[in-house]
Amino acid sequence: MINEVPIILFVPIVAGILAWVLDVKGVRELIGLAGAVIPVAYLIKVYPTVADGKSITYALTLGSFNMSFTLNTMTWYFAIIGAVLGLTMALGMVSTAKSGYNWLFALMSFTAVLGVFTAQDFVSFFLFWELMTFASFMMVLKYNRHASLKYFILSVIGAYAMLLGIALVYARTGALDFATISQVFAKDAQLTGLSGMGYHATLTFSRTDMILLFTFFLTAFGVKAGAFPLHVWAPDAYSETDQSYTTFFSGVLSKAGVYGIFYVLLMMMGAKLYFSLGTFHGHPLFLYIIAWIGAITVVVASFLAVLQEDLRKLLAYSSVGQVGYILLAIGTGTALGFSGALFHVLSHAIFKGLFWLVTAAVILRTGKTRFEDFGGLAEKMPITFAMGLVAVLSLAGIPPMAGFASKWLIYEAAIQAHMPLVAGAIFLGSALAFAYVVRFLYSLWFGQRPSDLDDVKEAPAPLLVGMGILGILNIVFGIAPGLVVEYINKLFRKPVITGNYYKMITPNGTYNALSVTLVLIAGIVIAGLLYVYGARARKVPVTDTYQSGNPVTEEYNLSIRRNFYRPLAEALDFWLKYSWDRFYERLGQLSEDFADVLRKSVYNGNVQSYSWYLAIVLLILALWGVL
Amino acid sequence: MNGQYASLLIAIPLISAFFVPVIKAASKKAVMPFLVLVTAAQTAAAAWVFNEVYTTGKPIIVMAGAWRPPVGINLYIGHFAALFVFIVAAVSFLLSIYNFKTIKIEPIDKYAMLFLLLMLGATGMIATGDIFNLFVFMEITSITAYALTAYNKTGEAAEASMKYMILGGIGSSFFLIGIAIVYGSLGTLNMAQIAQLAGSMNATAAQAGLALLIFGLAVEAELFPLNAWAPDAYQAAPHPVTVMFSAFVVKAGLYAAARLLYIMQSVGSWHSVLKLVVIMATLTVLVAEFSALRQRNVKRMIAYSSISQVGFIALALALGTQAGVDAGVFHMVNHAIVKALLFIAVGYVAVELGGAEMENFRGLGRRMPITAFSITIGSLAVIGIPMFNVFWSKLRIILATVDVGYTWAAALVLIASVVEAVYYLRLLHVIWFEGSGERITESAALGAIMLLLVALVIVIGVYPDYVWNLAQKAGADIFNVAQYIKNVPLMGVGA
Amino acid sequence: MNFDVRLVLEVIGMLLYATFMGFIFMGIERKAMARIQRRVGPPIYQPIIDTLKLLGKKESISHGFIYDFGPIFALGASITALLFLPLANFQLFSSNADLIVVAYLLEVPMLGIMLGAMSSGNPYSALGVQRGLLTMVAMQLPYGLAIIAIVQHFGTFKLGEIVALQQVHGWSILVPALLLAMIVFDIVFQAMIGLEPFDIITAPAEISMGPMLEYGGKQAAILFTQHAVQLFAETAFFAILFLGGASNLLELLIKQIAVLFIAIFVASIYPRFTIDQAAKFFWKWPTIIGIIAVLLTV
Amino acid sequence: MIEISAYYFGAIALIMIGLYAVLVKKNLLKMLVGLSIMETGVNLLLISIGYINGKSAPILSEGIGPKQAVDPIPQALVLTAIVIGVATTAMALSAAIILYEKYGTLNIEEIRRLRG
Amino acid sequence: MVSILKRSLAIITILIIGYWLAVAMSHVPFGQDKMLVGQYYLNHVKDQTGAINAVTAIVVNYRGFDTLGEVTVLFIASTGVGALLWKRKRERTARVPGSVVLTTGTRFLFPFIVLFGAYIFIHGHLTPGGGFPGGATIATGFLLLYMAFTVYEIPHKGFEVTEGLVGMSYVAVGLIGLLIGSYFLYDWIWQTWHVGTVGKLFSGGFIPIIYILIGLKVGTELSGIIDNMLKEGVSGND
Repeated sequence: MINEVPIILFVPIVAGILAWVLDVKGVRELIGLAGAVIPVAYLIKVYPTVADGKSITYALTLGSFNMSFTLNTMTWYFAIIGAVLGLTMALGMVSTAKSGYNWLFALMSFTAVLGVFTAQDFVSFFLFWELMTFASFMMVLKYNRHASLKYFILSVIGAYAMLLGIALVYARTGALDFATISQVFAKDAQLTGLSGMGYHATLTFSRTDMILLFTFFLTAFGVKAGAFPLHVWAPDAYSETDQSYTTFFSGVLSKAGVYGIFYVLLMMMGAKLYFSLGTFHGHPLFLYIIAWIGAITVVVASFLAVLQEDLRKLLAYSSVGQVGYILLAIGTGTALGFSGALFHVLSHAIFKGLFWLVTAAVILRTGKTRFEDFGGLAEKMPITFAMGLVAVLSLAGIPPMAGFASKWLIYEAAIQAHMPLVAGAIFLGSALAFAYVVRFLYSLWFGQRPSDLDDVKEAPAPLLVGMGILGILNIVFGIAPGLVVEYINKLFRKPVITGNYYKMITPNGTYNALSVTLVLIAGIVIAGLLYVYGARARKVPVTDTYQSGNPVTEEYNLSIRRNFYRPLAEALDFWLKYSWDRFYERLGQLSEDFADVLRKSVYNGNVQSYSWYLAIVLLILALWGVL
Repeated sequence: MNGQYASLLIAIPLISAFFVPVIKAASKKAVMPFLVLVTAAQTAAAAWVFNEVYTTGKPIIVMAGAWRPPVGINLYIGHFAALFVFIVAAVSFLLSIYNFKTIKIEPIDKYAMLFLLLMLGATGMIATGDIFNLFVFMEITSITAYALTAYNKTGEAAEASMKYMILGGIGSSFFLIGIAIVYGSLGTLNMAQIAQLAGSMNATAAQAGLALLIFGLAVEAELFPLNAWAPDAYQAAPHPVTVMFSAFVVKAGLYAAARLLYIMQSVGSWHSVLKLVVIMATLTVLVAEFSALRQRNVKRMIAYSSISQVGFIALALALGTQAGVDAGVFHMVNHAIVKALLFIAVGYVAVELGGAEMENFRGLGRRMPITAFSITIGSLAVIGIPMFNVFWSKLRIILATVDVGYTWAAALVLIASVVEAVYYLRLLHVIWFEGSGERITESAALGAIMLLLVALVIVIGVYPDYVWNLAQKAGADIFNVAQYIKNVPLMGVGA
Repeated sequence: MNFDVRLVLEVIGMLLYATFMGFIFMGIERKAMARIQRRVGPPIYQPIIDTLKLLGKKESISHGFIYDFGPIFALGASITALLFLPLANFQLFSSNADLIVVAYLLEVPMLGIMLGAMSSGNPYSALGVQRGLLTMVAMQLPYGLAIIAIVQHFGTFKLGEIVALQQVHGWSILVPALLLAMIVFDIVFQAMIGLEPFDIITAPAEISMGPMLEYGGKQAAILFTQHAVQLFAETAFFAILFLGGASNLLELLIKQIAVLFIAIFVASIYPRFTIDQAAKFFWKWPTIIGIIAVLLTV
Repeated sequence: MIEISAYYFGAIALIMIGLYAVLVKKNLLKMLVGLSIMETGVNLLLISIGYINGKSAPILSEGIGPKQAVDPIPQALVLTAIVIGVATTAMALSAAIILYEKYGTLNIEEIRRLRG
Repeated sequence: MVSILKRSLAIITILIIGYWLAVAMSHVPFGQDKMLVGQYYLNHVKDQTGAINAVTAIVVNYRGFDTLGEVTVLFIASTGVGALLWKRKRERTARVPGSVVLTTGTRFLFPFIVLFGAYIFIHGHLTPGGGFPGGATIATGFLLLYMAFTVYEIPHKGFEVTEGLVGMSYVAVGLIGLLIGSYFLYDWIWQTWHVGTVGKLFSGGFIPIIYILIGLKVGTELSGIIDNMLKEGVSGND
């Protein structure tokens, strides 16, 4: 039976393969774009169904594994985020992708992500998970071997950890589909709860099992989400690829990890984990761990983002940090926190997607990536700049933007959950976010323009369309966060956050986006009146500035392009000495050396040694037989 | 045709091998085409047998000389054997075409004979139902392998061959001791009857016998640390021979080991033996993958990878569960296809560019696109990327392994798999994104072969059900010993 | 939202009052500083005069749209922040936004100033921007902790409720934990209103007023106005959080001036930190005190 | 201590002597000789399994009925095993010839081009 | 030092392994009747195969597959040796001619050796021996020729073709069985027609035929191996 689900799932990859096989300029773009539009269209088409709480399922059997994919309230939410980002990615790639290769793997990861989001059993989940890793890896491999390998190794470690977890679940329950497994976990959780009260029951999963499972799955999802300390792949991988693709890569792929944590760790085995692992200061221990991982991720990644000298790296670290917010929100363990997390999934996707599209446009037009090479592009690419500004406002959490709405929820959730230090991390993180987006603004758009950027043109139309979509979404969801919140409430089947389209009311707080917007506009109008009242302004070039009386020539570089945040680095010099990245590199180096030693000493080429190996095995057999 | 015609599987290669000197006397050029013909015939016969076994669902018992087992030797062409005999034949057929391009060293007629006999040996090992006959076929296989390893007649080749011979010699001697113990205790050599009577053996003797049998086969099956010969032999052997080693020679050894393991399962210390094999298999995977990591010679690298995959298979087979055996068989099939693909492609590169050193692979994507593409698909499949066949079998193996409780083994082999991914991906980067060179015209026939295998990899990857069903049946064939005993028409001698 | 004439009038009145008082605060600041330094100092209304003068300038320069938009945006945002505070008996829009929103809104003007400063292309401005942001980064952690302590203590984010609770149970600073929070907040406050030892952002003698450097004429006037509004809002914020809010404007004004004087005294005692010193400082004592405060209120 | 027949003992001793040669001797040919000795030992072991006290060779000419003969199977097996041994040795020796040609030595520690 | 250590380690190792084997073998009692299938052979060998040498009957008839494999192994050895020692041009390099005694003796003995070999394999089903010993004996004859005469070479081509044809014949005999009796290696001579009387030369079904083939094959193959090993490549080649 063919329904919407397989179409949504498989159209992108088919389109990708077609685009790759044909590989004719013009045709492949059309096919690719079609492959990205169709899922969005179909997802919108099924919205009424899923909004009603019904679900659409597609099942198939592959390798005698029963696989099923479902679009329901939960999965649709993630799927639509993925699909919209995918669409904008495709729009971007029309301009930036130079070969069918990019289309193939970009669209392959599109399919894979949708597969991960809709899968209802561990096999298809794992399958698409691997496919997603692989496709994104191939996108990076083309640009940078080292980065891609780092990404792949960590991802594969994660995936294999997940595989172990899956195998463990399978070994205990004999099932691979989510429904059955959830039931088993739920029942087991009850029993565990009872046994805590002195009632003895045989448990399907022991405490050790749960610790193992938690570790396995957390590793798996943590890698993909880029959680500390498994984040080291992200900055390199996000930056070393087609930047249009990064829209999707950072906007959606990292959400797969979040989705996994949300779905598997929380919804599936949350109760069981809670009973098995116990609590810490009243918080379920496992959530507490997740929250702290999130908090540390936020802080570390944001600090590093501030200190970057490369545009892509900055955004990459920022992505890592933003995903930290989501983890942190999940870790609060309250419905409010989950809502915040889900909302932030959406808003991070749209503002970070927008950021990357802007970056793609800038890099496409200038061919540069380092801050020191940029400057004054606002005049040359005004629309792109405007979109960049929207993204900046949203990321920095300036009120009437989507980014603020979700962040606000996370603040409220974290503080209400009585996780003050974690909440403190958010404050720090958002200040840092402020700092790094300003860096983005200053270095790219303002200041003196290097002369070689004088003939830069505005971004190509498809990219602008893509940016436009995301920009509008940022504003719409910012002013009317209720649109999202209402949907999220459906997920919980109860109103977690009340209010209307414009107003969000949590138990202890309120935020009326519309009134803030209106007041802000009013304020700006008042200020504008003041401005208009004043005398006319005369436009002067950027270089015509106060320089303590020194005349400056055109060639003289007035912008601070390098080491903008040097003082911060100085303040942090103690901490910057340590780097997980270097730690992993060294670990990798060590294992390679180990491999060398092993290889050279085991396979030493002397057949007599080899005979000894045989003799030793015989000896072991003999000892075992005799003793 | 009645089932006894399955004996053609033995007869065809044998009579053809004997025919080669006659042909050579007539025309030396005819030898290679003759090889194609014979392997095609063998493939046809194997296909017929395969079809027969899988449609009737009953194994074919070939009774030589009309003697019913255990008096006579029987071939037991069950689901597994039918499947693998077909794979052996088909791979050989592809290789017989590959030979044209890769075998330039004289004497080609001898090569052709050995080639056929290697195929024969593997076929026999897989098909036989008699433990001593297994030894004979094992020796046919390994002696042919010794000869073929040294065929290039370079110092390296002779060295590799010599290592193989010494280790193989020790292994086969101890295997024979195992046979002696088993025969001395039971008075029969027929596997089905051994399975029937195994429980009655003296525990100590049975333990030693089983251990020695497995030890002997483990040398052939490349389990660490008995596999030290393997990388050398893989590297030094002519390219088609390497393909054969990896695609089915080692599989025959594995199968034999698994078969013996399971028919002896009523032996008291069976579980400890299984555990031992699991440990060895895990070590095999680990050591081989780490050894491959910094390898500069691609052929050797893939050889290590092949060994590690064999470790995977051995692990699965030694789990002692139906699921494990099924997964192992599935992996055998997949591995045969993938490694055939990889070795064919790498060998072709080595022939065209004068060696399998990593440097020669720089810019291969531009120089030999089809070959490079094949290597790419093969590598990705081995790593376990979804939509390629190995993914499914690896998944099955891990599920089965953890199911039995060997989580540590699963974890270790997965770590090794990470290492595997690293070196394959490095290779891919070298192929596609480094260096460049002028385009080389690729042979159409070889291109077709490689693309055929690529297609298989992808088809199985996308639709694994068919092969998985085959593997399940074949796995049941190995695992279900009671059925095995029932299938063999034992006459009531002594029992 | 229904059009509410009374609300509109309140808003307009409050804006005028706040702007005026803000200028006066600025004047007080200069005057008090001068007195402490044994100077005469300008009259208290001097800022108003300054601003009017700037506004009356015949010509001003512009470096582009963003250069002009920055100050406007900043002023707009300051006004917004102000209007969401419950100022004494005037609730204004405060029921529509809570503590977190206001805390954020109070930072938004910074972005406007930065935008304008950056687009001016003057390296001193850029340095000012950098310093401003780093100060913000540095102070945000203790600032956040102080706010968290408040929220945890009162169990609500709504400013109105916080004020109401203080009126019932006494001022925040009477609670030991919140006293600590207040200390932290007060340190941060120095940075918020840009006074020593954290006047790194403008640092007149070093980087010639930093972000404001390029501005003259009406843009400067707007920025002055913005500063006035911001000063008023921030002092009010302080009063609301820790000093029990106010039931009428006079009470509020007294508390605001008290806050202001504390700030002035602190500012006149301590010399300016360098930026990395500031960061290290903020991450040491205020943070530790803040952590103690939040842990006490959990 | 275990009871073990002298024939078995002899056979096992031969096998072990062969193994010792393989493990210790540096000369390739000596190792091959060791292998051969092992094979011989195994063959001896195999054939001694078939022996039955007081019975004669399994050639059923006059006076020897089915009850008077020893087990014929091990003998048949050994026949095969011997041939296989010969074949292995022949192969090994020709490989050794090549090795000597190419390396100029039969010292096993110098024949180590393939390693790692 | 290292050598002593290695030696002692080796000795300890083999002692332990040997002990283990001995323990295992001690459970396989020596000299006792452990026959299962063996007894069946002894009971039925005469009427089922027409041979009185049970070993031969087993080797050729009951376990014909083994023997086929065995022949193959030898064939492989000969082919393999041929392949490995192949040179484009090879010559015998013996310098010292055989003494008069040797040459004369060889000339005199060679026919008898061959004859004796032939006798052995023809009577395989009656007396100890058979194709393999017979063939080996014949090969000894050729070895003698090689030792006696510095220039002697076997007729390679003929030998190789014979080797092949004989092998094919063996398989063909098996295949005829498949056609006639519908079993591979079916003893169509004895089982279908019961040719000959037990205990006489003309008996034993296809055993004599196969042994003749094997004898020829082994003879030629071993001679071939001898030939290959004795010759060396002429310099300048490969």
